Amino acid sequence: MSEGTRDTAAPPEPRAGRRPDADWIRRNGVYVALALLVLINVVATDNFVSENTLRLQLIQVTPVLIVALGMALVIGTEGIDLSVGAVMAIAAALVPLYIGYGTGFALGISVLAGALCGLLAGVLVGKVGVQPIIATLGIMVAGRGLANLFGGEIKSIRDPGFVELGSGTVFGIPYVVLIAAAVAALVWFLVRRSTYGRQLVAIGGNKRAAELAGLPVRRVLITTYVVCGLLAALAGVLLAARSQASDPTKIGLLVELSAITAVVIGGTPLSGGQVRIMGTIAGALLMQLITATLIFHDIPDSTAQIAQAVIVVAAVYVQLGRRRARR
Amino acid sequence: MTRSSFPRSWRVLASAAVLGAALAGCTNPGDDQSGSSPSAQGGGDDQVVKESSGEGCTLEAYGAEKLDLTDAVVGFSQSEPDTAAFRAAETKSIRDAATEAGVKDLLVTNANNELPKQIADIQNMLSQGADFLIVAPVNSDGLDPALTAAKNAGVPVLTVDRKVTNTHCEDYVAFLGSDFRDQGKRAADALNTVTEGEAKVAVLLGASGNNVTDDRNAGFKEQVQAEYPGLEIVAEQTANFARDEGQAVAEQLLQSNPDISAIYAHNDEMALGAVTAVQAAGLQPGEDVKIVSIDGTRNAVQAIVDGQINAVIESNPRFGPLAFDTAQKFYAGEEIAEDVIISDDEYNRDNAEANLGKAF
Amino acid sequence: MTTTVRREESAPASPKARLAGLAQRQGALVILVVAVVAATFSFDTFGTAGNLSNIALQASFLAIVALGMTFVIMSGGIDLSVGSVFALGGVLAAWGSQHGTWAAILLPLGVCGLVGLVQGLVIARGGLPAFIVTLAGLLFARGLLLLISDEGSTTYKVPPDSAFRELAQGELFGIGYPVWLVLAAFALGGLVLHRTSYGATVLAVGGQEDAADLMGLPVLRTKVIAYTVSGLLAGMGGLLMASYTSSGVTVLGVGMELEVISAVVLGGTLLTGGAGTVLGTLVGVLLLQVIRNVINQVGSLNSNWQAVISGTILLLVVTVQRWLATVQRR
Amino acid sequence: MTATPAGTARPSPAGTAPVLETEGLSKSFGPVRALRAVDFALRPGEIHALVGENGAGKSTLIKLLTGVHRPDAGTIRFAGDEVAFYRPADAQRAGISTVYQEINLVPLLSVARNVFLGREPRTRLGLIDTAAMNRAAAELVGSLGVDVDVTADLGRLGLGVQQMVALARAMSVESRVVIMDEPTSSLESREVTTLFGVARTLRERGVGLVFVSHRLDELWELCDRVTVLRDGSHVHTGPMAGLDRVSLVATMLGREVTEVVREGATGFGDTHRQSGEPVLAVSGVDVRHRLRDVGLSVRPGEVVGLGGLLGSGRSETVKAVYGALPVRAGSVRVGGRVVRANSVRHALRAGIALLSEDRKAEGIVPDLSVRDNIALAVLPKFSRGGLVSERRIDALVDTFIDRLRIKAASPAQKVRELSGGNQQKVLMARWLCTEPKVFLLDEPTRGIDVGAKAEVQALIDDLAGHGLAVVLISSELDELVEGADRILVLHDGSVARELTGEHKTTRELLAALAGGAERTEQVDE
Repeated sequence: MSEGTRDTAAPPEPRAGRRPDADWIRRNGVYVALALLVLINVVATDNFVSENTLRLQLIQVTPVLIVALGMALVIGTEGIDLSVGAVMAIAAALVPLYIGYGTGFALGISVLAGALCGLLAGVLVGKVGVQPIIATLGIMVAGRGLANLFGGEIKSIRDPGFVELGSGTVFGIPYVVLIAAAVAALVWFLVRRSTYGRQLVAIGGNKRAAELAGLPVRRVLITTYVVCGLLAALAGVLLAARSQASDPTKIGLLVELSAITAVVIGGTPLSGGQVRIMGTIAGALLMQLITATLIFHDIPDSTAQIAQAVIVVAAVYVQLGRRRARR
Repeated sequence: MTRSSFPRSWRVLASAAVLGAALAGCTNPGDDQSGSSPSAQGGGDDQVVKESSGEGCTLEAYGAEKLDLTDAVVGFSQSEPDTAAFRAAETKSIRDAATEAGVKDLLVTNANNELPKQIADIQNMLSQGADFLIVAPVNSDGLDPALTAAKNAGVPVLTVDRKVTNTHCEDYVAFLGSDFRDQGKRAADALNTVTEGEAKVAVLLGASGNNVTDDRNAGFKEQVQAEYPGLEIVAEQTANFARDEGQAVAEQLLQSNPDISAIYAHNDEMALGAVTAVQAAGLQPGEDVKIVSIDGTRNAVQAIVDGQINAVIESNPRFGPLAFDTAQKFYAGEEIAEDVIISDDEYNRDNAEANLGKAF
Repeated sequence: MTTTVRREESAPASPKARLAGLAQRQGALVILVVAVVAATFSFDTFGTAGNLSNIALQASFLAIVALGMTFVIMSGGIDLSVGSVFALGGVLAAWGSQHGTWAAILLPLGVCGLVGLVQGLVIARGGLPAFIVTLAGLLFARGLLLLISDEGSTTYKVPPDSAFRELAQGELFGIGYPVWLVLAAFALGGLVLHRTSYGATVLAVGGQEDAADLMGLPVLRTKVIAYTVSGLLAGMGGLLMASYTSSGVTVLGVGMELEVISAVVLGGTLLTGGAGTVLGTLVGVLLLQVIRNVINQVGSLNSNWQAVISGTILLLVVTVQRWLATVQRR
Repeated sequence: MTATPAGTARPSPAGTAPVLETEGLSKSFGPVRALRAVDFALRPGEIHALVGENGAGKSTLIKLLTGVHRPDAGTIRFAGDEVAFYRPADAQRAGISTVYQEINLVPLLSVARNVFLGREPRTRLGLIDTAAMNRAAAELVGSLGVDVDVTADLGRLGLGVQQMVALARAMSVESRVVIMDEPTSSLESREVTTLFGVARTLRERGVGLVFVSHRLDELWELCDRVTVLRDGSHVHTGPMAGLDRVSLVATMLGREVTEVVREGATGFGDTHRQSGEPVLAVSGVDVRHRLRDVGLSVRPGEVVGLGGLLGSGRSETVKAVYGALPVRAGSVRVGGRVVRANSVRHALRAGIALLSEDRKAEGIVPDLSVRDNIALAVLPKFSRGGLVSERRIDALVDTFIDRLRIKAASPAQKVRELSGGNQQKVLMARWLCTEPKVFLLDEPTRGIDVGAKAEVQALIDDLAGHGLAVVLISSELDELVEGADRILVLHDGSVARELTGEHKTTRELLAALAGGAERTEQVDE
């Protein structure tokens, strides 16, 4: 991968590619693809051009987007978090158990549980030194089981405050979208402006160097997984609020894969050291719009899955185009 | 990774586990907010046999030994997690009926929707000494090794809620359950009634590859094709039997096809999701968009009472009494028909309130 | 002058460190033995020949898939597609069995091998991350399966008189053919890994890909072969399952990839690649299967405990492995 | 063919046709032309030095010759036939072996496996003959004077041994060309001697060797001819004999000869004014298997050199002082106050900075900007309420880019795009930002070009001049003798000798290093 840097005496590697336009596409591929897909829909989908479509896609992308933002941070540290779906389920499973004490209390407990799962992952990765994919795989398997044990069968939740959280709006903008936007802004701020964000990308870029530079590597790693778990729990709660029900068996199933795909399509490399927030948002929107487009046109499940597979590979291929061409 | 950090990380683990247990153990004071738990439902509504068809099967023909159930170990292999209301009610019903029938020991396993696990579960129960098996199959096909093992062990198998494609009276005694195809047909009838014969219908499919999905879809389509030219199916999309997916898919469909006037969901969960979706689209569920589904969960029947769902075709999960009754008859030497089809009710605006207690 | 220029102190092989090293590599084996012994004493029905051969037979499908995954992981990659490919293999086998036993065997091997080959080419030649490519492969194989089975509504049956059924339902010395097949496959796998150039190259590529490239090793080919073998073996697992169940069940294999990865990791193969044994993978598979069996033996336990316990054991084993690795280094 | 200067030696007609020859070889990376129409010819049975500053194109040329990269234009001829190598395997199959500067072996595999990877001896069944492989490997490695258990994992062995294993691997193939890219950089002097012996043996067998080194002395000792590259172009080829050092350096740098003469061999000036009590006082430091009772003290303004053969514990000493290596016993004091052991952050806070030897693995964060790399270590200090003060960082970064003359397009340029020398300066800037009282420099000039080297050396002088206490590790004798005020020579994890005043000469240093080596053998036996 890094053949160009294998040698200290390597010639300076240029920022711009031999074909600048190709490089531009690489960096902005996700936006181009998103624009292209919107365009296709504008032409080919009935009733696509409407405020409602926009609102709907934004609402539906919310859970995946919030999870993907946390995932982007984890991937930035050269990690990965497979447990997010199970964490969503745990958070959603806890809501009906505590909603009797008040909406806020139930939400607090759920998010706290998510943070605890994140803490466990963070300690395993940051302190014990377990491979992120394995640590979070274990938590994913055990966590889904725990969610089912806590939650039992699917429960409808009719608490008015909770229902309002899921379907209420302010100035016509749904709360869930506002929350997602706030989370995105916060994560952007963390990455670009905060000390933590700087340390995070440095650790992802070269962990040993960051250690020797006196950065609190463990603390940053643990914080990152806690934030990711916390955001996953928030996503789980919002999804439960929107469907006014908590279904621990099915909530968040395979969301880890959608979130990782959104992050990677958005241009954040799995090798860490970079976090692209706008790209992640666009990546999540792209995945959402692909799903929506396939539904709009009543594409059968089989074709839909094959189409998704091809689109995902093509999107990542385009992004890596120049890196392959460097040889 | 210094040595001293190791126990410390364990303390964190331990405290997380304790907190988790505390969270789960806490009781909830405002329980009425959440859906009803199985225990609150009481015995509910026992199944009634609608028709018994196919060749009969006797103890002799099956080649099994006579057995007194009170001396027997009975195994029940559940197919899907008990987090689904249907499955919870079914398991509970079997457990209750087993107690009632006074069986010596009841083994219960849950295959978590995995066929290989169900095969293993059944084989494990056989090696644990099960004398009689009640199986809710994960899938109609593919249980062959488990059924063969039971046959070799001389253990009769009763399948409930889903029929297997194996040989009757050789691989299994009988099938107790609903006719999913018929449920689909009746859903079409109900939809026709509530829409007065004119509608653009969106179908929320169950999980792909599941034969309940296939039957409920095929029955519905056959009936629509044969009887109701006014019903036009404009979209069929899978929502995997899940409420949130039902909601998401219905939202998308309503957006791209605003003239959808009816939704047929393969189960109640997706229908409940569709209710929320219709509301979110600024329409009145049950009025602007008619909704019909299959199952008969308490939440869905309540939604009929609330005027949000128009009709639910029941799929009665309470197989316990019928199953043990059938077993007793079988061991008493009576002939058991291949298909013991139960009569499923229908919930609609006229009877939902009165029958709410029957729902599971 | 042949005096020693430098005596290198390789790691001091104190008995403690050696023990730690052994425990690190064989951690899963220790747990397996403990679990089996405990279960034998606790449950009368556990230690019976019938139950044990059931465990072996049930483990064999997972094991055959895990063998392919072991090679992929040792080469530094990952294959998330195996669950879908497993299901696809089963459906193809059942469909093919209607045209004869050879069709039932060759068709799934061919198609699944091809899926693996394409993934391998995209990963190795295209330089795309394995995680994403095989994730797409997961979707693709599942979509293909639905496509050939009318959205999953058609389940192909193996004809009752087909010899194909014998493949997984037959027995030799009271033990099912699949178990023998797995033993043979793992023996072959071990031989390939430890005694052929290809095996050495897999470890080299997984351990230090750049170096392997500069050493002139066929890095691309090695990776492509690993993914192809993984696809082939997943397809083989599927076809065995089709033979075992006499049908091409469309709903199989969901989440199987994670179980397989767990088994491989439990067996001591490093997820960073470069180290591992095929025997360890077999132990990992058996351990997962024994946990499942024991939970069934307990009976009254909610089946969700199986997930909780498997996940916890996975975390425990990797934690102890890490800890032992640091002890060893001191 | 645009830039071939007149008068450069084309393959001489002296009987032997070149075994490896390039013509008009060009390679660009994006807009940067790394190699411009380079002609190069290697004869069988010669050792051909390839020299040039960083960025001159040496590595690119080697990578083209070994199939790592493919040329944009030009041809490569091997044994008279035009060839195209698409990957390293192609070049190796043709008969070109390479020993790389950074060891490219597989640490988790055994020594024997590494030597024979891909060409293992087989049994009749086609399986690897492990016994034969181990035997052959032991013989081969043994012939290089290294005594190791060939079944041990390579990663557990020291860098020097690993380099010798790499050499053994190159020798195990009957190659017609052997390319050695900085093979001596992690070897100690005796191993260098062994390596030279091997190289001469290969030359006698008619193998053509390409030898790249930054250590100029080695060129005269070993090489027959030299090719100089500068800025991607070929500037000179000629015999080593008769070439004088100053003009070679001048050719490499493209500078006036007089300038080089004035600057001397190193960039160091005279001794430094040291004053007062030691700012750094280390005593009794003990690291398991590595260090025994190491003590040293440095006064403000003093440069203390740490000498020793590879594996003597030089790097370990500074790492232990910096808290980056678990210490079992001993104390580190800065300004009289004890620094908490085993904590990088406490060491940093106490005013210790460490410029690590391994720039790539332990220094730069390649994908971060020059600015962020410089500011890395001061992030905690410049943060308030979890936020970074961008203004203060910008100001600081600008100051250091200026002061250290870091050549970057802008502070926002990624560090991976800089040359080795500039990367090193970025790292020095990183540590200087922390306003250290003690600066530990581990091989600060390794692997960087002559120009940058002199600049770094001058900077060290300057820092000491400003009252910084410096510990300087170097394997270059000149650098230690000219740069340090005192030299501690380590052997086998403890301080063996101290050279001060008139004893601080190259000759005595060499004797001290060698003396230590003799002693070990006695200990061993």
